[in-house]
Amino acid sequence: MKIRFFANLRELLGTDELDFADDNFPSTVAELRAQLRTAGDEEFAAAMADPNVLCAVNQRVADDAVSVEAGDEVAFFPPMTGG
Amino acid sequence: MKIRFFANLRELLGTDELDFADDNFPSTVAELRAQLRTAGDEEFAAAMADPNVLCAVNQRVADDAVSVEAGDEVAFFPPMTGG
Amino acid sequence: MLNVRITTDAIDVSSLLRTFSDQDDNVGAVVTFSGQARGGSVTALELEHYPGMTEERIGAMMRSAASRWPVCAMEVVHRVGRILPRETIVWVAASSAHRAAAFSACEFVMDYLKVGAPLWKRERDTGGNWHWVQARESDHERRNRWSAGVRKESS
Amino acid sequence: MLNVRITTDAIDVSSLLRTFSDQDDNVGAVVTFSGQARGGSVTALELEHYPGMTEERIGAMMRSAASRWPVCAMEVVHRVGRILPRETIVWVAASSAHRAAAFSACEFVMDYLKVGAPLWKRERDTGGNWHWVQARESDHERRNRWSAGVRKESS
Repeated sequence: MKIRFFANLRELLGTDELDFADDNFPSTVAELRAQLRTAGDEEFAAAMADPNVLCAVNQRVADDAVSVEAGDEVAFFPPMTGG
Repeated sequence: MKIRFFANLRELLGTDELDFADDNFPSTVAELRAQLRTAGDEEFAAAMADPNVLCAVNQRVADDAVSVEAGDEVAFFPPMTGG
Repeated sequence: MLNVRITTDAIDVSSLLRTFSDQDDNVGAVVTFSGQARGGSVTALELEHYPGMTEERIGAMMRSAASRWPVCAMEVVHRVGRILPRETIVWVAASSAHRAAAFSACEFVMDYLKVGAPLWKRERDTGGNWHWVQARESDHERRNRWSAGVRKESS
Repeated sequence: MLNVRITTDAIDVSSLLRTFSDQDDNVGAVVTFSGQARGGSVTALELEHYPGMTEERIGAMMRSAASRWPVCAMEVVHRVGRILPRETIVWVAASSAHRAAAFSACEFVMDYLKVGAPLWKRERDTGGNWHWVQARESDHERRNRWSAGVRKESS
């Protein structure tokens, strides 16, 4: 299953998506956050640890308690700054 | 001295300005209102008696107590409905 | 820069926006309002104004807005004379570094203009008869919001 | 009619206003917002977005606005990619029978878009270095006004 990253997280990770083994699921947003810290370097880990980093599950912003199943579309990104 | 009228007052009076003898001044907005009721027909008198009719002295809306001198620019009109 | 114009010509909002938006580097937000004649039971409008006083009053409203919010530029164009359905009656534009000031200044001027600029409107009904439009209490209420310090959300 | 579009092309607000204003007889008011890149210490912007989710979120904001106020039509066009000073970043338009609804709906969508649509901005400084723009607390405060029932006047 792929997990998408945007903005500074994408930049720090050096890619806009990560393949994540399906046997990591079902999981929760909180668990994914913790696991993903080791997906990049220290700077990426620090960025992911920022409590302001948002998660979207199936294109809806989801808090830490939301459960994630294989097949869901999951993305992490910093606070939005459009407009 | 000329006094100007707009909108329904102009229409009821049949003209957009009235010549008013300079020896009627100095006066007040209240006195002018009263005198002008006889300047047209009964319908005009009724329209002028409407307390919502506004007066502008030198292009500023002026209440009844404001004094008017010969040479001032005076106008009467209903509530404004632009835009 | 504050600009007001009264015209009997048709108002081309698209062209006005092009000109108005072409400003300096400090502009981050442009808010515009166009009021246009509705159709249905009204077949035409006729707008009458007090030349000179209209421009002066609208100018004063824009100066008041510019003293309350940091606007870069404001513009009002108001049409008078015969106006048909879908044609534009009035255009108000405000620019600022940030959107809050532009929104507030534009709406403020429009709210004041409705009740405080010497313009009068009459409508022609489907029978061809003309009727003077009566001032609406709700327009006065909207204007008065601005002096109350708190702007109630419109519903 | 609610319409949203994300584009890498330059936004021509004048052309958008021409098309948007050409509507039915019930429209009495059109309010537009254009956000444009300021110059000065910023030499370029780059906008990144989450394709699909951006359109969905902005669509939801417009539907929410349309349920709160009687709007005739709304439109949002947001540019992404490289944007230079004076170029338009975002366009929001709202039409209604009366101005109050058009003003509120336009400002509501813009306030929600700033904090709730998955778009991210970075700026290039005069030295050529890029910096991610940080979310501003004031933008969250503006969004939250809409759920408080009372809209404080912006100062």
